[in-house]
Amino acid sequence: MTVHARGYRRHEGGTERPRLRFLPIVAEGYRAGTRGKAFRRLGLLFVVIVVFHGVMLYLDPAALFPRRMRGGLGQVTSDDLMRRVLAFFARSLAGLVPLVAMFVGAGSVADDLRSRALPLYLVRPVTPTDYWLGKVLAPAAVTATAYGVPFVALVAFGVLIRPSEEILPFAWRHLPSLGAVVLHVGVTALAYASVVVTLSTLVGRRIGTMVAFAGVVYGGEMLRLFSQTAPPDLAEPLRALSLGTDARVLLHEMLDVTLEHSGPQPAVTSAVAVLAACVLLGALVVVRRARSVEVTS
Amino acid sequence: MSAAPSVRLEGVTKSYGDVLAVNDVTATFGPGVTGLLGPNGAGKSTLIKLVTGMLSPSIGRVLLCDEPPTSSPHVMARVGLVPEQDPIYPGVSAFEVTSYLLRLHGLDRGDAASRARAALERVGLAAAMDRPVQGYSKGMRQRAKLAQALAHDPDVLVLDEPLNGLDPVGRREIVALVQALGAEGRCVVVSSHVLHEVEAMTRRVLLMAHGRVIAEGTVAEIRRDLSDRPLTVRVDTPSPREVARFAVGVEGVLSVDLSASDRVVVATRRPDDLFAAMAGAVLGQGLPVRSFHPTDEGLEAVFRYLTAGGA
Amino acid sequence: MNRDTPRLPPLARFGVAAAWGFARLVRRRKFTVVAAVALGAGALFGWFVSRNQDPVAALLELLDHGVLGTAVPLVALGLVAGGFGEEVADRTLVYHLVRPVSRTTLFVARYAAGAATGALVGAAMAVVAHVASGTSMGVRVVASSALVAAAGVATVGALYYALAALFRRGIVAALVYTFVVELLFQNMPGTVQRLALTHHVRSLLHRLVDDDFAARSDAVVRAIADRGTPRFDPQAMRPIVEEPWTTLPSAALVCAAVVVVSLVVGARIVTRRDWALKE
Amino acid sequence: MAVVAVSHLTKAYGRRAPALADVSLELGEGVTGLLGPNGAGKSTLLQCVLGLLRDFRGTASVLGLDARRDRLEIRRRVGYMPEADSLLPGMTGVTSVRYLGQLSGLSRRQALRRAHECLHYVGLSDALYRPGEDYSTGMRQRLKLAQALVHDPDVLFLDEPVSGMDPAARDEFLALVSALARDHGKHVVWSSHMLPDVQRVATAVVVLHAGRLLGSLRIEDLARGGDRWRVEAEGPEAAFVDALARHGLALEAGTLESGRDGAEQGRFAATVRVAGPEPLGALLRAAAEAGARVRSAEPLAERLEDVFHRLVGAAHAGTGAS
Repeated sequence: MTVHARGYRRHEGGTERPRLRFLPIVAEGYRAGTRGKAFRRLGLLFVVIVVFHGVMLYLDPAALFPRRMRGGLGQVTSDDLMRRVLAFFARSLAGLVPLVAMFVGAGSVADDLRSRALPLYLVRPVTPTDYWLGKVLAPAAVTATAYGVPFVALVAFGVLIRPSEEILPFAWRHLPSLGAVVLHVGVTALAYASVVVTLSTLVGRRIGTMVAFAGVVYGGEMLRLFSQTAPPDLAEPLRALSLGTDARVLLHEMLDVTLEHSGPQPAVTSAVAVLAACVLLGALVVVRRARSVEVTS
Repeated sequence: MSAAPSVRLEGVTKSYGDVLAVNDVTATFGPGVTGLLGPNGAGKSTLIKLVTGMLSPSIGRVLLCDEPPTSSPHVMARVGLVPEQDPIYPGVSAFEVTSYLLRLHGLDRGDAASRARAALERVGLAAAMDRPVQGYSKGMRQRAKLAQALAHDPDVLVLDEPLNGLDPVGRREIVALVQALGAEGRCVVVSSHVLHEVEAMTRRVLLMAHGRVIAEGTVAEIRRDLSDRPLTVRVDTPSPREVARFAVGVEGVLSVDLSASDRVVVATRRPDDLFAAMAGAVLGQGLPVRSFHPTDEGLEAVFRYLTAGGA
Repeated sequence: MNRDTPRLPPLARFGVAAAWGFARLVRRRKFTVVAAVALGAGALFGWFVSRNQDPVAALLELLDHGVLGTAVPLVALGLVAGGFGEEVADRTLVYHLVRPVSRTTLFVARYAAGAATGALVGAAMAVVAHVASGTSMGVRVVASSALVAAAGVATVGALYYALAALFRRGIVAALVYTFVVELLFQNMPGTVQRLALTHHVRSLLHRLVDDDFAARSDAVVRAIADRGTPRFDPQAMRPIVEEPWTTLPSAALVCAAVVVVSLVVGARIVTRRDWALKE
Repeated sequence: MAVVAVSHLTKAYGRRAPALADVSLELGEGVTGLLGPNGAGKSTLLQCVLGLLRDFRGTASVLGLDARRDRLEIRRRVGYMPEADSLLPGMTGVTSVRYLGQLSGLSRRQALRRAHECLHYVGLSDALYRPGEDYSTGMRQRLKLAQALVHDPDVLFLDEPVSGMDPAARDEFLALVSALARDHGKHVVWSSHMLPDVQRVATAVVVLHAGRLLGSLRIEDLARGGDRWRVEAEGPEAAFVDALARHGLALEAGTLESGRDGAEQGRFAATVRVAGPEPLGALLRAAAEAGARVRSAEPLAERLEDVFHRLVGAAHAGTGAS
């Protein structure tokens, strides 16, 4: 027979029964997030910053140390330098990282709500939890890429500027630093993404989410800076409300570094508690919203 | 009172950027209900925006009761619009919106409230008018939109898909309401895709395709003007061949379709002759005909003829 | 209906449109959140101030950086900026475009509603900060601070409002402007400060109340003396010159000019725009 | 086998009157119309059946799968087309269909293949790679159908599927869905307010009202009206009416439409009760006596719309009386 059926054809390929149903959501969100012009421009900016840090900081260690230590810079080992550069880099990018999460994540749930796309997900074998995971992990992954790739490049650069006979032992010694960087990047990205997605769900508009997110991040930072004047038992929780600082405290803890002029720092436990609370709150808000969606208008 | 309610378009062309949405339209909408029809993308929505002064024409002019709608805001007191989309103020009741919009016409609070209430009652929202609109069903929102369009007693009413989302009971009510509004002497322009409902509201239509007006008038007038289209008549019969033999002999018959076993479909250029001959044959020679019915006289058929094949 | 009205007087039915905008805004969750956060922050930081060694100097700092420098742009962003842009995005504007109201009136009325609401929040925040700080600076100072905060929201808000109404991504531009220009530039040394609108708003405050604060705190006296004189920053290891505050009349003029230009330009463009409302 | 079976289903939100009160029904194979005024409980029914609501009383199943226990499996075998203008923001037609296919469990490659196939099938071949936001209303409806079809479900729930479509597009769409049911074994639940469409496409309908099952019927049982005829004629109207009376043909009150189109002087239409062995002959004879020419004469089929209004009207009268 040479005339083939023209109309509808049934699907013979079968369906998988994937356990990780949120993965397509993450993949799609990641693709959308990294394809935009904004992401590429921001990426370029990050490259500039990495080059600046790599060249300036590794080559001019004096810039990194408090004045009182400068006389004895000879005692600073290359290992110390490496860790300090990494900690300093995290602080330099503190203002930019939330922007990535904001631009990528602000629309995630809000756009779905406005274009009434939520039912399209929920009438498929996708649970509210899958939806939440997908929607949070996508901006988290984009943020982690934007933040992590330059960061890891900086570690690599720090290793490569050692003489060739030192390089392997040096790299080996700094495997934990790399681990700390990766963990820090992951935690930062996840925390910001959770907050953005939570706000996106609550506010329901992309722009409103951006304003609210800027308020939360900036407000947290203000609270941290002003916490010095607060009574001691209140100061600690106030400090921990700055998400970026919380994530950096973890990094400092793992790298065993303290940076000067960073302002008041929260304790590790409260930092972890706040970060975890952000993620859990996000789960609660998004899952509840997805549960309550009416399938018909 | 100034001139009778009317909307006139004189050589109106509208383009956005390089997109030409309305192309040299000259048309008049007078008192009574007129259906504005056309396939998607025909330029109906743009025409509605031109008429209500949201857009100004690129070429030509629009006259709303003899005045361009963009000349001064007060012309707008004579227009009511039911927009196609479903814009709502969250957390606000239909009564609040309607009375606020009335106050934009310069009414004081008390007047606005009583007129708003009257309009909402007229569209059947008496019970729900104090509830927030976002909790309304789609049909109730449609009614709320209609109420705000009616409340200031406009001469010209432009309704874009007013039956969208209404349930069958609501459709009946709103169709009756639109008919009543037309009978009151207002100029009512109804855009819709659901032809049988347009047919229920009015016999007068304006058909658009590709930004141009391709026909206007009553359905029967338009059908008559389509004289190049033969009339198709379905004849139900137990013996199609016998009827076919008869039909072939009638003056003006172009074709006889015998593909079904219980009917023939006859296409003719001279329908009157066919009907007369058939009546004669049934009564005189006992031609076995159960029933007959022209299939392409209605709005649906006219619409199809005019919009098919690139119009 | 009154069909024989020849032409509408300018800004006719302004009150109706503005009152509606105001009532709508005050009833929204957005307002509750912004007002609660602003007042809460005012009270909290005011309380911190009261525990300071020199509460008077700390209060001035708080009013200057906290209320005017930070809260005012954020309140303006939250409450004033969206007024018109949201109606376009929600398509509720379509109901207004077919009413006998001029578009300029609508545009200005929506601004007035947002600005009034935001100004209320800003002023309340300033008063709360005063009260919580326990400094009892006197009615004149409290009133001046409240007035300046209100004027600040109205000024910054006008700019944001016009941006948001004119460009689809206007609020994003406003956001960037807030964080880059307002929050960064205003704390930099040199003329660059004057590019920040809040610099002029802060000038209003300083010109109005500095003397009262100086009368009660040496730290304020020193801060006033520092401004405009070159000094050496040991931290940065470089000399800096803080830009002097704008004089009261020119600061007021700058603020007024920003409001007027934003509204006039905005209204002109909005009136002439084709409201395709497709999107 | 029942495609959807529901028994003693009750679901109430808060303290309001229940959205569904003890509803038992079965939707069979082919295309079934699900009718009811707003607030009748149609959406609640769909949500219960899809397992989106689980706190209902009674049982619900699709293709024998329990709506509470096997809800994910049900959703794999059901395609749903929402009424709202749902769009995945920022995606082209192909991307959104492919993506939703993946969410239903297809692999990426299979989903992409299916997405193209389904979009071609619904007639969007020219718009595959355009953003969904640029689609017209009719195209969005087709896109939603493609999304519902991508994982090749056995059951399709279509909610107001042809609203906003122009007549030509609507005809095509009805033909597509009929073909899916007739040639490809899909079961379709068609929920709509547009009764003429339902009458054309469905084999049976179920009517809900105020949370209760009002009735169900098969379209083929909407038998031809028997002795009620619709007649359209040209000529002297009064004489025709007289002639009808003389021949014992009763003109139904209030159905005479004379000269509906101002220009058409002398053309009129009416509904007439015609008994006897030779109804057409009787009509034509009456017309011939009056000197009128009959243009159209056929027995009046009962319209779904009329049945619906009768059912709902009766229900209203019932509740009004009690």
